[in-house]
Amino acid sequence: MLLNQFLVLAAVLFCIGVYGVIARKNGVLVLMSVELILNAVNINLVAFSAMTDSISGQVFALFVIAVAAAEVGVGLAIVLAIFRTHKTVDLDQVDLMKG
Amino acid sequence: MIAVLAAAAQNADAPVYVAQNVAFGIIAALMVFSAIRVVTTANVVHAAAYLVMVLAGAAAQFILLGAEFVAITQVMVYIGAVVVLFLFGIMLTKAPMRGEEFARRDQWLAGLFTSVVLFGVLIYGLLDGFGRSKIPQDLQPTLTGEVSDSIFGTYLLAFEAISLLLLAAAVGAIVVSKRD
Amino acid sequence: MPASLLAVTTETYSTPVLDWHALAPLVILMVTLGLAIIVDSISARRTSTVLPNLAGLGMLAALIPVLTLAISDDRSRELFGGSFVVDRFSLLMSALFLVAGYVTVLLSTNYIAEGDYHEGEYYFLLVASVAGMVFMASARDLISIFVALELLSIPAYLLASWRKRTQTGIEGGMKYYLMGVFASAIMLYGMSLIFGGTGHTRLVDVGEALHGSFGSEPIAVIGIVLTLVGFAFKVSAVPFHNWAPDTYEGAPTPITAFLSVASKAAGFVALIQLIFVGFLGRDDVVRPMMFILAALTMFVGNVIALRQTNVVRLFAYSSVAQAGFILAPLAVVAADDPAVLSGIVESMTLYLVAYALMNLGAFAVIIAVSRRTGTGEMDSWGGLFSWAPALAVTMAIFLFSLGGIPPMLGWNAKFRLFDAVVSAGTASAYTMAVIMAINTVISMAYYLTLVRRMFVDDAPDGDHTPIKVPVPLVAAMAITATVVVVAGVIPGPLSDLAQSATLAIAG
Amino acid sequence: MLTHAWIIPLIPAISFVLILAIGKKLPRGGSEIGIASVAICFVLALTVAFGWVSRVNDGTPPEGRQSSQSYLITEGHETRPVTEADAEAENGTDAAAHGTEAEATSTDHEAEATESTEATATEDEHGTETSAEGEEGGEEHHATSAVVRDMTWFDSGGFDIRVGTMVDGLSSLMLVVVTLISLLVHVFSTDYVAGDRRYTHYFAFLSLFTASMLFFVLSSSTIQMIVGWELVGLCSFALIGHWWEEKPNSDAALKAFLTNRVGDVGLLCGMIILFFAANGSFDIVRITEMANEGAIRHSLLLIASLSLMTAVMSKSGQFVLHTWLPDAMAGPTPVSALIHAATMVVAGIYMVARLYPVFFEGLSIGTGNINALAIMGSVTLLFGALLAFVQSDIKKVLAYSTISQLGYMVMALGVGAWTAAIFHLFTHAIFKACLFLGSGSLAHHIHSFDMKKDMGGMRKVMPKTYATFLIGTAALMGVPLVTAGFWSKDEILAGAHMLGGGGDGYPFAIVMGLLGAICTCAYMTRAIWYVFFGEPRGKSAEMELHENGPRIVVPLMILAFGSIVAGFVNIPDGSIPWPAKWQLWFEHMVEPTGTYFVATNPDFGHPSFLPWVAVVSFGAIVVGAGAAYLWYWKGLGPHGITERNRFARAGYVVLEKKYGLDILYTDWIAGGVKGPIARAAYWINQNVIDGLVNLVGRTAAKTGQWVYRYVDQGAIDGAVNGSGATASGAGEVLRKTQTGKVQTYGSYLFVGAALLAAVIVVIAS
Repeated sequence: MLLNQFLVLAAVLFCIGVYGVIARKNGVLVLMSVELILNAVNINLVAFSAMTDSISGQVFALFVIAVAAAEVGVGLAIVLAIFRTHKTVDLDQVDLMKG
Repeated sequence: MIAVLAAAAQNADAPVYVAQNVAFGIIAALMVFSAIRVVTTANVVHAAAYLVMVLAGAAAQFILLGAEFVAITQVMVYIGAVVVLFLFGIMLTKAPMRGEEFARRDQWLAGLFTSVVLFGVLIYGLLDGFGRSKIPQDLQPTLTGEVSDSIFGTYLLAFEAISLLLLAAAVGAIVVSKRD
Repeated sequence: MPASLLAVTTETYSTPVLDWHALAPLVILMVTLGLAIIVDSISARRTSTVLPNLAGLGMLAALIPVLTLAISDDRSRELFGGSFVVDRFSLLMSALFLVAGYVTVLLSTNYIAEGDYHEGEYYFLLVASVAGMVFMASARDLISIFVALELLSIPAYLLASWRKRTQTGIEGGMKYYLMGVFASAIMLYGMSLIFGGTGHTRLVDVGEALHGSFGSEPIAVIGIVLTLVGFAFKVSAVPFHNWAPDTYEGAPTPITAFLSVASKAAGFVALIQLIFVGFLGRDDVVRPMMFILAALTMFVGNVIALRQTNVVRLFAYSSVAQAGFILAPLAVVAADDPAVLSGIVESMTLYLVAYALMNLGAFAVIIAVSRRTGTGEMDSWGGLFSWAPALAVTMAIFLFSLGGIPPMLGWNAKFRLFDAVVSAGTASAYTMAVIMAINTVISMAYYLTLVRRMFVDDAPDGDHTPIKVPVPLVAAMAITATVVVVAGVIPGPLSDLAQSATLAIAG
Repeated sequence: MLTHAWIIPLIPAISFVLILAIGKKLPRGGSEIGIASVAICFVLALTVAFGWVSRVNDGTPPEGRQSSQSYLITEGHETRPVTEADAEAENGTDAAAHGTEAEATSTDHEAEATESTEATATEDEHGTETSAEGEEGGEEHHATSAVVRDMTWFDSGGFDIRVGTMVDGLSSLMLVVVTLISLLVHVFSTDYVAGDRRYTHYFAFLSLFTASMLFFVLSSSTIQMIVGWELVGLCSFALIGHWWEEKPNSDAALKAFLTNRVGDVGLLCGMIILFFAANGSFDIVRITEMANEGAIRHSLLLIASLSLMTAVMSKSGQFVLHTWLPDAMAGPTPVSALIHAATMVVAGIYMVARLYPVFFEGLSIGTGNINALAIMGSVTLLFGALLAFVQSDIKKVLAYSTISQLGYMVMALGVGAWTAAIFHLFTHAIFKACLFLGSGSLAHHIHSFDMKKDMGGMRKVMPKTYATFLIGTAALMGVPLVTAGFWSKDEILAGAHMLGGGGDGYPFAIVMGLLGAICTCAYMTRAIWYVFFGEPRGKSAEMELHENGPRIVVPLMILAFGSIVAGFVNIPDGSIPWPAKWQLWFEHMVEPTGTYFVATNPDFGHPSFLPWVAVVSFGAIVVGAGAAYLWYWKGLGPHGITERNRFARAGYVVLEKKYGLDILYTDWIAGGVKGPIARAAYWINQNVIDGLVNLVGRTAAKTGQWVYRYVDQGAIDGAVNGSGATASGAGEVLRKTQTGKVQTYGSYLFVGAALLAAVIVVIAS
């Protein structure tokens, strides 16, 4: 197997995720898109780990997974609080402060 | 997606890996398709379901790469916990299940532009840097003990920090999301 | 196949040797965290004094091992094979984070107690974030840096969202969180590329590997740039700054101070470690990148700051601009010139310390003033001198220091930045010095505008009754103002500290 | 004593702390500490001065680091022939000191000298050059270099920033002047502000001011000068606003402070330029020597001196930035005498004199016929004098007179007459302090300075004040031969006529100087008329007035005495019979002869006594004073012309409106900002800060607005959106461009990262 097939897959996922975080209205969906990006990173890390025969990549990926779980928890809490105060999860409508 | 297939096709002359390559190709195609649906579908619950597909596909790729422990963790943490969190989030924010007006922002073209630029830069770099690198032929599944040795050896402190991090995140998330 | 399996399993696990002295600051912070949770849950009524005192004392207690480490003979202690290093640089920075954390506690005491916020969790998260920063100061490994970054950031996201009942409060937190997550995603991708190319996560190994064939690939450049972008976000460099004004405005003001000082300093610490330990082999990448970032950051921050009418937003843009100043020396990094390198680290370290003190002090005054005015609009600062002369004079000291007017500490620090830049002696270094000079003058304009408001304008409502400033705020102002003035007049000791820190990382 | 001069500023600094700490508990509210400390300082200053005089006389450098290391050129000092010292050469007094001072480097290294000079690097050569052979009489003459004693302030990262004291003729002179005036002002104040509610606070700040000023004049490095400069500004701010309860007073204090800040920016810029120009040194000796040796590019020196001139403009009240000085008269009168007439305002002059080689080379003073410094001084001296005409407040008259006299000093420096400038600084400090304290004495009981409304006929009730005021006025006018002002002003005018390139001097400067002299005489005559002659008016008529007590009168007498005798320390040869030994004694003692001064520059010269200048300036007195006399005493002349003649009225209005500067500031620039804010506040608002914002900021703000609106908010968003949005159209996209959206920020972040990566990939490979 070529290393690049994994890397390109990861790059594609990464860019889809980037599109998602910019283009989606719903805060929850933005968070899901972030997960796509983080998964792309993980694929990179594990592929490199296999490639260089270094265990650190897999450990790195595990840490990323753990942190991602924490981030999602925090993110959903914030989106929930947004929903309470703004009655919407459309991030475009959360723009009181500007300039 | 085409780029992925092209990359896979480049390697078609290596007969030994036909099985893996076919598996990779199918899973990759599935993942890319699901990922696109995650960011385009109007139905939030569908998006979560597609996300599960992507996550599961990633787990499968990890197995292809011999990282079984990571794959299992991926399934447990992501599909088991994170997606459930997402579903709770969807439920609590009472998102409409259907409705085109919720699909994308007016500025979605900015997103497209951004991701295309980023993709161009990344692909150029990747093809240039790792163009002919191959995964070692005698790739073995990594032993879980080895992973744990590393975590509890070199990365012990980071591991402890992660535990603190999860505690802080949980405490804080409860306070912020609590209705009071 | 069995052979290779065997080969893997024969690597026996050996317990890592722990140097408890080196870990003591972190351990003390962890113990403080545990105590905070226990105290918070057993105390029936929410006492307003126990928790802040506990958090403050915990940070001061953590300073003790920092000091004992500083005077011990070991100039550098390496744990986990060099991925956790306690040297003078990390000690100085740890001390900075702990002091900044302590001052933040002082700033928060009355603000949080009077504002109907959750107190126990607030201090818990504050200490957790400081623990992440202290960890960051010693982390010399991609994974450790990543984990430390998240440990300091995630509590900070939550703290920034602490005014969750108000629309602006939660909006600020959301923007900080999302931008932070985006930035860390970019950074992770960059780190994965660097790991992939070098096969190492330890910065020293990365540095060596970058000298090899991988170092010359474009993908290495992309990896370095993306990794550094993650921290450029943290220090609010343009174009990754947009979160800062909104978040600063929305967050509780003590947290704004904390973000603009400690969190930013942590970003710079990570930048310094990454660049000087890891990426020095590609200084040709770091130089143009930092040049672009620093120049953009100074100009955009200063120019937009001129148009602000809200004091907190003014300080947000001011802190963006200040970040540009601190970035400027990195634009002249030259791997083959040790004198320039040490000058860069020294001036950045010194400026970070100076900036932390002046900005925290300024925010202490802002909090004290807004306790009465209840708003951050600059009009409400009119005539401050007539009803709170001490506050006005203190604020003027900080503003002068930020603007770089002698004999305040900020002047000396800014001067060292100039010198570090100029000493590189290249054409781009001179260009950067000119850019810095122009921006110093621009920044003077809005600092002096605020001074004018305080001293010349009339109080908007004609109300000249004096105000009462709580003791913790007075303490915070006294500490910072004293150091700003005294260290401005006698800059020797601080410079020496910064110099010894330099030797550790650049020398 | 010369190496221990650091004690002198220390004493009032300690006194400041002591007064603040225990002053309130003392029977005299802390004033005794202040007086005692300043008295000690005065004695010490005299000791320093005597030490310096004996050093010049015997040429054996007693102690300390010598200041004559050649930085670039270390060998090959050719002894220059005596070309320019024409006047002195014949006289045989001290030609060699100026002409052929030549670095006869008999460097007998008394290496270690003092403990403080920790021999760092190249400096500290302890070279003590002495004795260049004079030409006449085999008499030995010496290039007496300054006694510099310094220590490392901080030293890290290759920086060695040093602080210390630099004692030479100039700084010794300033020590004496500052401590003398300060002592007299202290004594005067014990009566003048007796019973004030902030009596102790007042003396504490007087002490702090004295300490700062002494610190400033003793500076051995430019950084120290900056600090001293700021400190005296701070004290000035605190003392102008001494009665801050009254709004105009605190406004005036702020105006002074903020106007000075504008100049401080110039000072900082100039000093930083010099720092880098001198290869990273703040050392005054080093900077000046390098400037002298041509080791600094001329363009750098030019920029530096222009920057520093901004500082002079604000601190020493030169035209355009002078407006704070008259307003500063809101402070207590002794403060005006000490700070705003005799000492602090000459800080700018002192700074120029101290760094003279920088200006001399930078502005080509020696070879040109016109330069910025001379123009600034000339314009200021005339305009200030004209403004003094229309004031009815006697302190404002004196304030504008101070501006005018400062203009003379700046002009003198501008034309190259260094000694004349410093001499005038010296005499002016004495007679202007006399005048200010006299005005304080006048107003002590009536509490009014308005000479048209509240004074008149005061010569009868206050004979001693009258006499001393008259003597001070005579000195200010420059009454020939007997007053100090004559000798110093005459020397300036002679310098303006003689010095400079091409032999025709500075024609513009001398014309302005003579016109200024006429005006000076006229406005002072006018003031005398209003105050002392005629019938008592207003408050002075209502109240029973009597002469003030000895604590007020004695300082006046001392200063009046000084106003006469001070001139005789620098009697030029060829003027009046005077012992040769004492001719030009001041010049001999005060003017530096070391390598850090321009004395060896062939373009640097000294004016000789010109009888016709003396005659013309006497004529100016006669014309000015006579016209005023005729006008006021005899009632001659077209009185009421301002009512009848359009041009005369216009002229008067222009003056009364202070050339419309304030109108410009308040009405035109402010554009109709009216209201209860005091005029000073207007000015600060509209001019200083906004001026700054206007100059550097307004353009930047405009750019900012533009960048903000069109680039930050418009173009990027628009470009990002518009790149694909052909369908909806660019206008539609721009209309929808909004802010505060986190995902827009996100797109900046990702695009920024991608483009940055792309750009760097291109740059770095």
